[in-house]
Amino acid sequence: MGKPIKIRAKMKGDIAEVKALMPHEMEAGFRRDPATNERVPAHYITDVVAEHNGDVVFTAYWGPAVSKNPFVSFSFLGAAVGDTINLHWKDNKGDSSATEAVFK
Amino acid sequence: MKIDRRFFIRKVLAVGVLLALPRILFAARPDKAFAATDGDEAMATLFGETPVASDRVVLKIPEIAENGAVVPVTISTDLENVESISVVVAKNPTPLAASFALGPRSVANVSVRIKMGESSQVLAVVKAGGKHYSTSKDVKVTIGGCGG
Amino acid sequence: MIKVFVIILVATGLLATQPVSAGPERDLQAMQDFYQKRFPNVAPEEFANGLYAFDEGAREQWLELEDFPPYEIAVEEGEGYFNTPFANGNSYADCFENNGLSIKQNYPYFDSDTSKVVTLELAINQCREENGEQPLPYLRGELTAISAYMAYTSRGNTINVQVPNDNPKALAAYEAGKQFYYSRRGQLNFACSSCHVQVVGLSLRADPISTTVGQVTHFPAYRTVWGEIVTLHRRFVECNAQVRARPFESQSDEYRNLEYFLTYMSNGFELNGPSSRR
Amino acid sequence: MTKYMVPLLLLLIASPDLGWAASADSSGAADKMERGKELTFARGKGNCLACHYVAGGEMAGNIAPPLVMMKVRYPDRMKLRAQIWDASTLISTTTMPPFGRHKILTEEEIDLVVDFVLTL
Repeated sequence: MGKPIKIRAKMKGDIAEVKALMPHEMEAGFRRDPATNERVPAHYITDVVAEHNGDVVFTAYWGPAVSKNPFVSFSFLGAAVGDTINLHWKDNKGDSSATEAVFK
Repeated sequence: MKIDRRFFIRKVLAVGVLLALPRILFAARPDKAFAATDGDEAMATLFGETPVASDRVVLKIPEIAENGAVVPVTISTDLENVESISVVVAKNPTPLAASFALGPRSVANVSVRIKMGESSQVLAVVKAGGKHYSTSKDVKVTIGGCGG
Repeated sequence: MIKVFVIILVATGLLATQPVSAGPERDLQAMQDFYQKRFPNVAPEEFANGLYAFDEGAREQWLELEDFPPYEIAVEEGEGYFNTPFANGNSYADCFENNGLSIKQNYPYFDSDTSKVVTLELAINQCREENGEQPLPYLRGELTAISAYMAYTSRGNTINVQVPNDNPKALAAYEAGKQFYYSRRGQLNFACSSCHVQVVGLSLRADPISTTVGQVTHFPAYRTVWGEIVTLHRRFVECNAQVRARPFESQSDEYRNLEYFLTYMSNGFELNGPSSRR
Repeated sequence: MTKYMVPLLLLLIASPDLGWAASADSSGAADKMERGKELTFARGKGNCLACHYVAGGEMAGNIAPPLVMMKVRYPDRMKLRAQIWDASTLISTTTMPPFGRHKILTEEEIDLVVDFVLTL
């Protein structure tokens, strides 16, 4: 299981704004371990999905060029204060993490 | 401006709950485009056409990236019926950095932080109404001063 | 883009080249006056934001990061460690004033009993040892996270480091730290002051150089080049290595004295750590 | 040999075609110039871009004077060499590393850098 996602969900007028920070190495696979000189295998989040009221409102597909501890923010319409947003990610090694937040 | 303590409100709005992943959620990631080692190839694979330059795609990215490991990018557009937003870093080993699939309820405004191996052209590509539109910027990545 | 070349006359005078022995208070005044003169358009409290006080492009990127800063991860982990009791049932809170919260502005301090400078990181490990726990490694990980959490609870407090008048050993420690700051070292022959005083605000390649005042306010800091949160002493190690000098050990007397001097030079500034830096 | 270096370089810049031809019979002068350039730019060696603007280098620092018109500024090659070897002999407060005195560059490397810098 991946580390828990940090998430903020806020209504700005009728726009629902979500910001998330996901603790993850996002290892690109090009680096060598200085101690062993072995190539450090790629390990990065490939998919992020956000769900609101059973609707997928946002999907991110990522490559290894997204920064360590990735940050993403996105917005959508049709949510209200008190609604829940679910956020999930999975990575190229099959790890995953999920969290939910309530719009304020 | 001073760094305000409000920058992060403690114990923010999140309730860190781990959920079971519904199977249906993850749609098909464009793996082939992510594997492409050439910017044009990545775009051809992902878009099937060369995007048309458009000033309606707004790419906010620093002119000089303070550190190539973390370059903040924001892409927005006032185009209608936006289906996806993608970020391509021409000189990265695998140029396609991120692609965001939006839905009918989406507001076309996405931020992410990316890595840049070296100074490069960065393209924001928006798919709207079945067509591809792009804006590009040249971003310099700083080189540290000390010889170490 | 070719940067406009700025001619630096050797007008920085004594401050730039050798420390004047005038006592901590006058040193502080001279140092703050120097930077205010050098950067007349920068509001004094802005120096606590390092190079972001005067580099607009870098500042914008920094603010983007601060919108949801990566160091939040370490602060949260640190809070968890801080609140986990030791095997004997005691906890970090028992070792410190005010239960360890909102106290970083008083560190480092000069301990009259041992005649040494005590940094917050050192005090954290002392607390562990007093409670029968192994000390933690200084350069990264758990200790840095605890320190980050403690710094976070101290945000907005005014740095108030004391060099007691009645203790010549404290003054000696301060002077030793100052001497370190102005001493050239390493194959490249740089003193800390060579860059941070003499050519402050100019750019080493594309990196603008920060001011001495406000240099410590934001530690521990999340450095994007390392992708992790680091202590002030880890930064000292890196600086020394970069000028090709042999770095001292983290929490060595040399670095403790340097931290003493450097933190005194930020007296009156608000703590704003942890923060993110390039 | 040094005195031919500047015209040769000007020739190289002015006409790449002629440059190729010239390098063939200049017994490694072009190679040496190339090495001097590498040493000037290399982060672990001269790293001159850290502080000086140098034509052909990206994102130079602005701490020290730009390296331009060097032949005019230093008609005496030995003065430039001495400056690189240990700049503190002229100005004691200089922040310029003493490349010779601290053996950051070897004597031979300093000569190569001097020859290249004089073409700037």
